[in-house]
Amino acid sequence: MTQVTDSHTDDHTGHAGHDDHEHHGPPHLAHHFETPEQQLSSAKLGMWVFLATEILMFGGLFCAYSVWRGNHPEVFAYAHTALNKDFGFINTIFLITSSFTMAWAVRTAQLGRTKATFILMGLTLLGGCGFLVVKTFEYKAKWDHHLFVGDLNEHHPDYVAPAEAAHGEADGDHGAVDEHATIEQTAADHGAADHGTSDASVEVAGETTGETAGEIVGGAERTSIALAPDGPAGVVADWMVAPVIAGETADAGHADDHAADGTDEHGAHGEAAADAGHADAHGGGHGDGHSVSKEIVPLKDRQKIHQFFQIYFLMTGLHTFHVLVGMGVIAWLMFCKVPKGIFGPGYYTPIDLVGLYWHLVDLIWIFLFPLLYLIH
Amino acid sequence: MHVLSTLAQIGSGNLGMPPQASTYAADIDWTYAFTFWSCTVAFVIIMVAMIWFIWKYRHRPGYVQQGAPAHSTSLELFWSIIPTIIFLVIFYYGFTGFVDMATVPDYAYEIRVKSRKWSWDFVYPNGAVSSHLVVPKDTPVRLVLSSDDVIHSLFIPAFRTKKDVVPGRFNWTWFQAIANAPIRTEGVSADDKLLDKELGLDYFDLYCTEYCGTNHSMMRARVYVREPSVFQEWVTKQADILGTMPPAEGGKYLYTAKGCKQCHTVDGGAGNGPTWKDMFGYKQPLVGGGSVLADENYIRESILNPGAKLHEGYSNIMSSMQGNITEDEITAIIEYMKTLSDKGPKPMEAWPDAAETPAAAVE
Amino acid sequence: MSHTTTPDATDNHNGHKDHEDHDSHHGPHVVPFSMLFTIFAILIVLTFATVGATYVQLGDFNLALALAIAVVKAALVCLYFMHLRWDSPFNGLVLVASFAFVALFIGFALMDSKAYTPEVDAAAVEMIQSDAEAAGQ
Amino acid sequence: MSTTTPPITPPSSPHSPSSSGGGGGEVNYINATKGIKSWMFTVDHKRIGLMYMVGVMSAYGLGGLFAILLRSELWNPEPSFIGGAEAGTTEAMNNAWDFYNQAFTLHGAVMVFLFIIPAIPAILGNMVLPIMLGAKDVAFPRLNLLSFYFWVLGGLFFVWVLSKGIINSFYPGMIEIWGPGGLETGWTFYTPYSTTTQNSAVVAATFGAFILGFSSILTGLNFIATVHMLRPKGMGWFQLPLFLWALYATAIIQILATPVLAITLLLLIAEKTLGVGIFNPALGGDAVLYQHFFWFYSHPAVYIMILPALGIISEVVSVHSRKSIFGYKFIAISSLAIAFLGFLVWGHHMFTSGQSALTNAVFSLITFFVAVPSAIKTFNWIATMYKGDIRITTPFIYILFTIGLFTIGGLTGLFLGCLSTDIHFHDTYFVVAHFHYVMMGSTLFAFLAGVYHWFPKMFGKMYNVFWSNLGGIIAFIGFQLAFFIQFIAGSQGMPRRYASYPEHFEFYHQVSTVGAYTMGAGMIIVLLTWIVALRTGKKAPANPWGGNTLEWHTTSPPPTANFHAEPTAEEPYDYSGWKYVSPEEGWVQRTPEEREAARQQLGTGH
Repeated sequence: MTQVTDSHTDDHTGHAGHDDHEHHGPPHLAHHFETPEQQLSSAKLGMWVFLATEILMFGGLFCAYSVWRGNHPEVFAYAHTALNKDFGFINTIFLITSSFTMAWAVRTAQLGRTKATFILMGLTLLGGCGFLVVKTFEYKAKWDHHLFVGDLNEHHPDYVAPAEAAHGEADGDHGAVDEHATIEQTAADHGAADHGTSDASVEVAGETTGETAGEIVGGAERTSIALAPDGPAGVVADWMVAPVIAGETADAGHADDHAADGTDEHGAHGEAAADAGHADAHGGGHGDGHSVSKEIVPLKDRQKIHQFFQIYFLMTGLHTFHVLVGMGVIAWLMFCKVPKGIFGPGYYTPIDLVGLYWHLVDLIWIFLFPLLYLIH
Repeated sequence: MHVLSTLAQIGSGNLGMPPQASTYAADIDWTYAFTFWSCTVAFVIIMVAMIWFIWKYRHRPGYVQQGAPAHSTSLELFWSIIPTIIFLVIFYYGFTGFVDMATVPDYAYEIRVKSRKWSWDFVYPNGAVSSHLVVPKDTPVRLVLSSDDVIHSLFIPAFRTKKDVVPGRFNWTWFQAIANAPIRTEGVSADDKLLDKELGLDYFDLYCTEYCGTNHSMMRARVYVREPSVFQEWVTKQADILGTMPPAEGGKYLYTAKGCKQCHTVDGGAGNGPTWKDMFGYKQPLVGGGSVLADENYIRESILNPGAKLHEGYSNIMSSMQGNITEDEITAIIEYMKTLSDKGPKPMEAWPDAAETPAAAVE
Repeated sequence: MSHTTTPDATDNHNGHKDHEDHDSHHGPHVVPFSMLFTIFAILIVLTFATVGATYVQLGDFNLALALAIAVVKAALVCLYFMHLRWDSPFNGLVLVASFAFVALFIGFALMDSKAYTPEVDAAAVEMIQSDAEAAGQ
Repeated sequence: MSTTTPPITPPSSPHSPSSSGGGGGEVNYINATKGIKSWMFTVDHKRIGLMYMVGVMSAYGLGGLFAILLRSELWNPEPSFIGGAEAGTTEAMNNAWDFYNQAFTLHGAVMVFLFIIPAIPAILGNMVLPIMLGAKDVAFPRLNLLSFYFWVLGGLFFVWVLSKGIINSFYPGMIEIWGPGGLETGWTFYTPYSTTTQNSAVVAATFGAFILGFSSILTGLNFIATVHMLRPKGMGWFQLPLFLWALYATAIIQILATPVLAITLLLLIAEKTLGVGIFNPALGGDAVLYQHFFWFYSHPAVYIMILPALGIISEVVSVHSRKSIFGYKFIAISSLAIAFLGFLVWGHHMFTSGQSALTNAVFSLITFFVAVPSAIKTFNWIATMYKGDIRITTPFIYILFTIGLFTIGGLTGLFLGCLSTDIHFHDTYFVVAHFHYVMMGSTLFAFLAGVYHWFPKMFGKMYNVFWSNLGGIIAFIGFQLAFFIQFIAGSQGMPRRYASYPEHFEFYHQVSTVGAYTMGAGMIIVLLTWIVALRTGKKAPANPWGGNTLEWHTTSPPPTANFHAEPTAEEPYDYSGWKYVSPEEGWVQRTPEEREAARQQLGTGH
């Protein structure tokens, strides 16, 4: 509580608010409150309770994330490589900075420095814009590589309907990555490696990081998977190409090391080409998942990989939605309320509340960033 | 009659529970009875006290209210702790009973249960499949449950066993049957009479208890408990059930056994799926325009991949039979459909080659 | 009844507030700029740290470390940017409770899903097998 | 005990009708302003409560209609109510089954989301919570209004789903937006059924429920802030009326659980519209995870439904027994304990789902602990009656029914918390009976008791006691007929959600159906007594029952600002300050000397 007294001396707000209302309720004081303090405390309490609901709401997604990651850590470890760590990092900086300017804006509003408040809220908005721009690039990249949510991929201009694809590139797409280690004979029967010559291999070999390739084989070594008989190529290796974009160098040879103790089929190839074969198959399976035969296609690894992107898009999508809402409210306050000069030591509730909201958005990103981008 | 039998059942020492036909049923009933009597005593105490107080302290002329304490910590602790102890005892019995139900003996006989909207397949280790569950008496039986579409739940009241059948995973349950059901005299349907020839009318009910769509309430099966030797005989015969009859008749058998009956009629009536009457050999209109001749290929495709060429006027609700049906069974169904249509070739009289009878299809 | 309150009532209000579990402060608490900037700087440094930590192989501890850093960052944001340090303790309790209930939710769900994963995997394997059979036909 | 710290305005004396120059002329919140706009844009919590009452009771009528329809369908083992003459053909049977499935789904969804969750908090809570606190309004009046409009919007989605279902059954495929009409997934929307079924408007319904969630959240948020910030001088936490404790605990659940429902429904909508597969095994999802999500909200939601009812019982029992509630602190704390423990037991809905044995055991154990606070409350109510001066009024009669039904509902819950017996009872009529005893029996009857208790305060009118009591008694008998027999049917193994059932269950179902009709008749009488009372009821005194919570310190109905003069906090359950005068004047305040004498006579200190 010493802090409270500190602040009083520190910032000449003193008992201004008090004096103000003793005689007459200020215009912003609702009829059922007795003092502005009571009103501000109520508003803050209400806001905190609202923030609690937000946390619980995101909590559901974090729960889905945890369960899937807990069950399929290797899928997550692999899939996250499709995300650009740098983008995530830049966005974190954007949000922290805008959070800082927002906190600063609350301070200036409390002190009644209208112009500074205006500028600082503008900077906060800019931070939000920066975040959105980066997100747009990220989403665009995913979209280009068919790493989108569920059926939305079908709307992609390059999307090849599985039925058509089945005629065009019918052969060649058996086998893929799976973490289910149990059935070796399946691995032997459907060892995907023999299909490793699809066009995707070129790209992959050229660009995949060694680590990535290793991951794939690491996964494949533990099981394999077969596609439905009509498993078409669909969109070729789309989910596979994405890490390619993120990756810097090709060092597919590394795959060998990781695959050394794996099944011989996979190990024998020991090249990125082999992995590309898997990737290809995955792409096929992926497309297949959205075809008419959805029902008969059993659970497959590609679907679990897909889980990551579904969760990624739902989490970041909901978060981005919150950023947008926050930006809307900030812009409204900044352009419609702040210039009127109504905020000062006696009344700054809206700025304070939107600040709390904005910080919460930041706070959620602080958890999203390591959980989505920095998986090991 | 119902009233009497109902009252008799409630009045019996069983407290309204079904007959005890599995090893752990008695234990569960004991827990049930313990809880029941504890609750009854508590309920009577509460109600008697309440009514007595209301009577004794009701407002009336001449009644003068006396003061009474507004709280008594010791009294409140008393009625907090006593229920807690009783609850913990109930929990303990429930828990130990559950542990028995969750611990399957190693040597249990394993039956696969495959379910879909809206039928059950019970697959025995020798490959025999039936739509009703037949189990050997006094033998632990482990049911491994899987679903092709949505969540179902297998419930056998007489065994006190229940487990959800969740798609995308295996659930299991087990029981050891100790008694068979009495022979039914009431409520025997026409279907029952057909089945009676095969298995008899002494069966327990098996229900699906997780809501699964239109015909959820018809997703029932019968449970027969048989002496192990009789069971062995039955399961051996069942493995080659198709071989014992001509293809078309086998198809008719499968029509019921595979649950086709739930959606497809054979008399031209409407159903969730197109009727089989006059289907074979006719052009069938398709969703999205066009038509297709209902020949062997089309029917085979529609069984294995129902959504591929969807019949006009129906939605894609059928689950693929992929993995749940053999080629011979498909053939038998096609032959049966031929008998229902006035077009197309005559059905086969007999299986073409002895070596290709369904027995060969059994692994 | 008018919305103006008598001075009596106001005093009274302040008086009774003392026994409330939230403390009312008599004016806004303004966080000094230097403090805000310091927190900002720490947050930036921690962001670099969390990225840097991913280049060190610590096995399972990578996740723990990343989460620990995130918790520290979140705590700093809450305490200083969101003024929780000077705010009513009940607001802090609301925040902590919401995190606690999320943890509870995730904890139970994880405890359960970990246990039934083998059944899920077994089913997946069977489906792959039956698929393979179908492909072989 | 609760003499206020600083002396301020004297306690407002109840407004006696004679002194104010008669009934109609008085300005109160109902007649303060006129016109439809003055209601639509009102921020007065009492008016919002009344608007909720109209809406929620309509929803109850709708849900009740479905209940009657589905009970009618169950009269015969084979559905014949809809199939009619052509019963027996596959088409007729499919129609009948689909009809039944839609009826029970809409019955459940409408009753849960539109009626029982908002019933007590949104109607009675809105009505009396601020008055009990001596406040002029809730903390955020505009959010309160917004919450009502969210409720309306959410309700409209259900009406849409419903009307689409009706229209589509006559003109199939006429409205194709968001899938066909009707809803046939069960109110639980279990995946993968809900995500794969093509004949129901899952998206519209879940979106409606999603919006209703916001309504619930805003109400809870408002109550928490109001209880925290707007308590009057002299009212510490332990002078809070127990109804407010219950509402406060409820609000905590609403705040912490409802967002999880929101995200669950959002994910469900995403699965349905975008083809996401987090819960759908065909796409690699996990159907059991959905159940965790769903029950993390929906089990605590059970306590959103029942806790306010328990609060009403505490109020009514104490007031009409003329005796301070026994063990105030135990009851208050037990509300919070139920709210907290209620979050830890959701897994008991999943004992047979393939949840792991360890999780089952943990959830079962905690389930038994959550029963303890409920038991404490029950014993405390009985002890409150001990040495009371019990007036067997209409609210009190309803409360006796409530206690009886709650006791049965609570005790049968033990069978379901107990692992081994739950395996047998799960998803049978035993469960149906159990939750109807708790939800419908306890919550509905407590709600009715609350309405009868506060009716004079809300409308300033008295109702006909004879018909009100008769309606309650008929509804109670009907209820027992309808549901007690379902315990037996359930233990025999009758599964729930069955449109056709084996013949040997026919007797139980017919008794149950008779009961449902009886209860429906009782409820119609109850509603009629309300309407008649509104039109021709005698003017109610300010304090017809002699209650001492603050709402009885103002006029009936209260003015827009709730009080004519600022009230002082009173010990809520000390009745020594009131004496009964006449039915017209009700109870009036004693002078300090008379009060002292009354205390002396009672012989104990409060």
